[in-house]
Amino acid sequence: MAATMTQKVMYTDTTICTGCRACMVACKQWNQLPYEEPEWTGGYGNRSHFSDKAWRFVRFIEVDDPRPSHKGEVQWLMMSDVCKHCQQAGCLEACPTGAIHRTAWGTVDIDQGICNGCRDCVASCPFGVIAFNADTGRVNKCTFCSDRVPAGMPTACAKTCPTSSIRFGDKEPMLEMARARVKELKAQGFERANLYGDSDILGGLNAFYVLADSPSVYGLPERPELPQRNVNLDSALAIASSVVIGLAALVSFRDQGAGRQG
Amino acid sequence: MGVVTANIQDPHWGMYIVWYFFLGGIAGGAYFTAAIADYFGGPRERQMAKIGYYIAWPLTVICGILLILDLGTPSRFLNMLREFKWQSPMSVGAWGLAVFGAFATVSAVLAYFERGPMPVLSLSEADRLRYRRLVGLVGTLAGFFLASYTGVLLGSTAIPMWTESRLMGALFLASAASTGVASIALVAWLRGLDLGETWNRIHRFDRFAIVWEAVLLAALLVMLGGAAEPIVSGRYALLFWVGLVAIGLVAPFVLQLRTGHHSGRPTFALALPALLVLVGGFVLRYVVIMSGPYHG
Amino acid sequence: MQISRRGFLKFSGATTAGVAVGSLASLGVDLSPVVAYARDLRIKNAKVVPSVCPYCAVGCGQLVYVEKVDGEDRIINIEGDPDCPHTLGALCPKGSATIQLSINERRPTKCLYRAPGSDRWEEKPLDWMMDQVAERLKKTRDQYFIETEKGITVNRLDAVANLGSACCDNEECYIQSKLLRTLGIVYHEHQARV
Amino acid sequence: MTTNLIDIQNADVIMITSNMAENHPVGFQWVVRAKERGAKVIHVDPRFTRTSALADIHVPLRSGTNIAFFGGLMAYAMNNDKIHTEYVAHYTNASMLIDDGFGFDDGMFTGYDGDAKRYDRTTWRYQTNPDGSPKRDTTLRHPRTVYQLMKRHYSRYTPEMVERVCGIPKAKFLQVAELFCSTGGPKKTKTGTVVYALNLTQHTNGVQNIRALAMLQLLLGNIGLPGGGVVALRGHANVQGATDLAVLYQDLPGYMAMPLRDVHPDLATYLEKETPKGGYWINKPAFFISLLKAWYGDAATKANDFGYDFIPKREKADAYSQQHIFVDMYEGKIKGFFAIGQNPAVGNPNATLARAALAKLDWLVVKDIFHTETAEFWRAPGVDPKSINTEVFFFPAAPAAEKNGTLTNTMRLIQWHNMAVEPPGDVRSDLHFWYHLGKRIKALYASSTARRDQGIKALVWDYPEEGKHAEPSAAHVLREMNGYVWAPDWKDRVQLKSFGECKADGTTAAGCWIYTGVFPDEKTNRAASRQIDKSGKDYLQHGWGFAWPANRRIMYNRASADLDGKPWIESKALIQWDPDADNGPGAPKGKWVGRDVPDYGPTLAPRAPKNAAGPLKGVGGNDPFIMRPDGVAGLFAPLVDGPLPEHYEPVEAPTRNLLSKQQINPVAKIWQVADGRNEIAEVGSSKYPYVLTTYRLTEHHLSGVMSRQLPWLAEMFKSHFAEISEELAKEKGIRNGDLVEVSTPRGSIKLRAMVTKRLRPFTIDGKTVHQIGIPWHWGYVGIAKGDVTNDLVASVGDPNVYIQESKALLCNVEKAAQQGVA
Repeated sequence: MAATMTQKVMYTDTTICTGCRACMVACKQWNQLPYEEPEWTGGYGNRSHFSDKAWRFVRFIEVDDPRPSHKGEVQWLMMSDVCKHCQQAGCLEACPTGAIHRTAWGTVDIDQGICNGCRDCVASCPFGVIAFNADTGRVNKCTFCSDRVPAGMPTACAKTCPTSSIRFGDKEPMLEMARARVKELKAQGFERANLYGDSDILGGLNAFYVLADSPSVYGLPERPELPQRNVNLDSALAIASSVVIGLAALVSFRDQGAGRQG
Repeated sequence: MGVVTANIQDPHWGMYIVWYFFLGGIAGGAYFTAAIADYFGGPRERQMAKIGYYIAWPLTVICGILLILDLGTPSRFLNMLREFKWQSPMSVGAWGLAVFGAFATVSAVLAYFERGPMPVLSLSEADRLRYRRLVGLVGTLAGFFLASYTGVLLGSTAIPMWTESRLMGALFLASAASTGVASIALVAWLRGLDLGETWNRIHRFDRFAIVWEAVLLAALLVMLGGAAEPIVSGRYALLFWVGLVAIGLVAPFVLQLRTGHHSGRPTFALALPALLVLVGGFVLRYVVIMSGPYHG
Repeated sequence: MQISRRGFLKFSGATTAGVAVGSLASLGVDLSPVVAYARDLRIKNAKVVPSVCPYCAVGCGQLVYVEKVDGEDRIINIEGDPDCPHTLGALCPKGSATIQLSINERRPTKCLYRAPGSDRWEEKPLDWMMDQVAERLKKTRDQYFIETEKGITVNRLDAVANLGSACCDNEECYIQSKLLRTLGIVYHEHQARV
Repeated sequence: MTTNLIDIQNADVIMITSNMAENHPVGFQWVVRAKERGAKVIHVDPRFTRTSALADIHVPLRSGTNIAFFGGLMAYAMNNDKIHTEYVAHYTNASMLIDDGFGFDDGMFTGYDGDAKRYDRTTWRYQTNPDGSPKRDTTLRHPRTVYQLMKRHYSRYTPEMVERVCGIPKAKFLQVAELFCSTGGPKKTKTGTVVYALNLTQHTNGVQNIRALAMLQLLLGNIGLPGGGVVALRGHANVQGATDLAVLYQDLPGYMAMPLRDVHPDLATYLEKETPKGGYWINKPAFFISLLKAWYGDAATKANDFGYDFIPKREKADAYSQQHIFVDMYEGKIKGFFAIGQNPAVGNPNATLARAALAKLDWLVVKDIFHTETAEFWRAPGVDPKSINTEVFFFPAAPAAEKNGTLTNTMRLIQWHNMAVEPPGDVRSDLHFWYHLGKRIKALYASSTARRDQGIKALVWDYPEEGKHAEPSAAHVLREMNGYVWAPDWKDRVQLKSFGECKADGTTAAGCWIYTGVFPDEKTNRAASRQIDKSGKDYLQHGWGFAWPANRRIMYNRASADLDGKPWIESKALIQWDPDADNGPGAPKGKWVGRDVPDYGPTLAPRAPKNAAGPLKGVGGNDPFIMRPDGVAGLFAPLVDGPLPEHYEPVEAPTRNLLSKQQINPVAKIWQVADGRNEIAEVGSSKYPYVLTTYRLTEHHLSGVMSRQLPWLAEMFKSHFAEISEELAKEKGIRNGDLVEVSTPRGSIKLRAMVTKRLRPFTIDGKTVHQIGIPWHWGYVGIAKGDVTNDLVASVGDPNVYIQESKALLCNVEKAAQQGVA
């Protein structure tokens, strides 16, 4: 069944998010995640980071209304943040065990039976999604409901979302919808409205967003890059350093008097 | 409230990892220094090389233990070896450590059975030396790897201070060389070995490594710019400037210059710079690992 | 870039930073490829019971998933009913948390009694509690009942008040109105206004 | 609500006055759908909320000035040719002529008795023709028409006045007025809907607030049309049902008055006084006697007034409401108290009074799913349990998933839920509690021969018991509410199919006539029906549940068609007259057809004269409001505080009333409570200079019993907080997260300051007025704990229904010692 599945995505239109946080609770409910002490964020949000017990959280951002027609008025942006299930996924590349893998429907999931808790993925996610779970010694993140999806069910968050701000479905039609929505928003005066997660970002995000304002306003990196892009250059420089040190050692320890022996 | 900042998760790499990075560097550095000296040096260097091999082998074991302690469950380390992923320094590193371990073991065994009867393999003493130097030469590559891959690993994360630093692997290698050779010096001093002329070679090499490390560190700070805030002016600044720059680089360099030419039995004046270099090497790993995920 | 085992073998012997590869298979490491990982749908054997969200008055259709655990029916999942025409399967955070009304370690499951002046609860059997309440109610009614005022039969009991609830079902509301009005109770309200 | 959540998507303009996105998030999806179809959304709220975030226009309005705003809109509609003239002239009482004696002067209507603090309403009536029918001028020109009176009345509500009173800039008001009134006009092409909740009701003019918005909707011709109507959003799962079933001091099930001693001494007088001369309520005797029959069965006979005296009679109208309960309890009048699924220690206005009152009881019974502040009042912070002699009985309650039953949602939709699992331990349903308590009471009185106990003996209490806990059958209770042909045994009871079958002769029994049809035969529970139409033909989904009355989804839907029975707007057709429809042999042709169950005589033709007899006596072919005696909607309606809504300031206000010299609603209820427990801040108080409004959050539920005890919800909002503008915070040296103390003359609470740009000061009559907002879910029991916001609220009430004024009061805020910040 899984092998024949098409690519599935979550499309979040933040401009119709009411910040109700049903997605957060539905995620906890379905995935049976326990209570976690919240933080005081100064606003309606109860956290500012993902955790092993919070695979989704809503960001609340109070800004000046980005529309010129609403100059001087306040606007309250809300965004339900989640694992982006990147096409080029830093976590997946980093994972030494193969626990982090790409599913048949294109998303990124962690096999808890294989994960060994090295946390390289934690450090390698440009969105700060993966979190270490001290109870299990492994890492957790949104699974894209990898148990529901193959059974033909939408993700728990998308299903519960009251306004359909979070939608679950096939990639292409969803992308079309999102692109059309950006056009609409621009026409409504949201000059910086954008689609975050088309193929220009990490090869495409399988959880992509329509934003009313620039990504950084929402705490998203404007141009995230695959951390492993550095491996080749860093390795080359390390090799160069090795050569320098090696030559230095050779020069330092070369047996000048006796010449080479044996 | 207002514009929120980008959030990157803390991998919670703690003291196990700091020690692993530090000791792994020493192991790699001691090994490749020893192997190069063993191959290209004269008979006097062989004694020094043996110390290097003897340091590398137990440290490799300790490194493995540290990694296992960090993972929590011993069997989980084996999961590292389910796959080999070229772009994952963690994966390559796990394999690399295993490979290095094999070299370190063989080299240590051949060093131990330099003379006299040898169990299992009936090799002549000359063959033993020849194989040891050949194995060491090839193993040098594994030593370079172990000494530097940890820096490449940091560079391939999303942590701003790490991901911006192209020279971390190169820097760690330089530090591994100086801490490796310093540890050899320290052991020689502890055991009161008369390395004769080799002391001067050690010093020459160490001074070079220190200079090279300082050059790379300076280049790194320039590259990082604002991202270096936590270490140059932030929470870890004191440790960085005093622990690494002053104690770990400047002081041993100056001390070594003042010591001048030396041969014969080691004195504390020889051991002190080595000790400081080791402190500096530890501080480097500590500061870099701790400050990366630290937010403001 | 993910390297398959086949690809990995091609790389054997190659190095960038100095790795020469020996065989680790001899160490007993299982190098077989990661098996396709699929989690079981935890509700696949559950019985589905239609329900209604007990929070606000939108009245979202819910599906309650029940499974036998240790021989007893247990709620294992509650989510929106996708057929429900005015909600289309959605639930708000409260509705999404409905299962914690049932499965919650803070939930009392015994009747509690607090004696006058006491600083603690005592657990009591249900029947005892019901008997006590019926007796108190009768005693207060018998003592304070007003049968007539100004020559008009009023059959009123002013000494007992009831705050019923907009959280109760219609049937519960109806029989409490029926019973309490017949007992003469006029202080009879729910939180329509608060 | 007159309409249906699904139908909101058909609106062209939506004016939300509640905080719908936060408090009814799932219903809000229909607003989002409407927006997607091009609708404009206006949000009127003192605060910028999560609803405002999705609105096209946010209109900040000072709390407690809704009538000034709606009055301004009505004036705008009337002065700018925005009223739907034909609708107004024929479907409302705008064309009726009012008694010459009626008048209005500087805030007061005629007939005010200052000593009694009440109105004599005799002049608030129509001029009548010799046959008793009201005089009418459908040109609306006669100066005594309701329309002309309204026009004069609201002429004072100019945009400038709205700006001064409400703090809404004139330009913004005009923008909103133009937008919303674009749904009206003589050639109406659009519809608009208005959403409200407790934002309008919790005021000393709460009822008039609702009247004002309904009047606006009538002027624009929006009632009864798709995308129109009034969307009333209720807070609890079953506020609608509990109200229908009259867990209310003033009613009996089905909206029939609870008898008053002096007005209704016997059945004949009750029926005479309570039954109007026209409209569908002329059938009240059938409904009322069917109710008595359902309650007292064979003991209800014509000879004993069908058991009329088994029901108590109220001493007076101004008594027994929730607020009366706690004032009277505090005075020691009440000895025993049931709090079944309610938590007044947190939820009641002036909650300190409520908790102090509980201490005066002999016994208290609490039944709830979790421990509540009410159950634990004897060990509340600062209370010495030894000093409290109240006996407390706590019964654990079952949530919906653990019992059978129905809930009636905000759109009158009755939905059945099944028992998914048996409740654990000694947990039982409330149905179990009341039923078994009733059984015990009946047993205790079984041998009584006293007259006063005969009702208890007569009480029909024969619900079959099911399962191991002897749970009474909820289905049988629902069957009784639906009604049946009276018979002593269940097996002989034939279910009624519609309330038209109710009889006044004692042959039928129906516990709640408006619910008739929900259980039309013993096998069919329409509340449990889960049929949906996927063809798109039945967008109102009549197969899902059962909406009272008669499964009608949009009320007053006759008004969606014009005087000839054709839709006013072709694209917004709901029901219309089909003149050729065949009604069977011998019957005249023609009937109402369309997408909903007609709220009308199904064959009552447009332009037909008023029926002289029959169940719709007094209703003619163009009288869409059949529950009204005259068949038309009442723009002019004599409530106890006036026939037209008039702006008065809240009891606690930062400013004098700018519209008249009458500062507050002259007949507002202000309780005198002993021990200084209901002090009121003076107008423009310097000690309490800020406006305070209270409200709810998405993530919590009312007094918090069903949310603060749930880990996942407690986690969402754990700390209690007050929203404070940046301007006020700066003035008071308060930083975000600081502990602050908010006080009113009734009490003070400590909580964290949430400094936000979403709250902004108002300019009222040229002066800056700060407002702070506090959600009220917190209490001292649960995972999320905090002080009780309702400790701040006064015991004052609307004179019609005694609802409290918790949306607009005065307070002070000060930075507190920064200890114990949660």
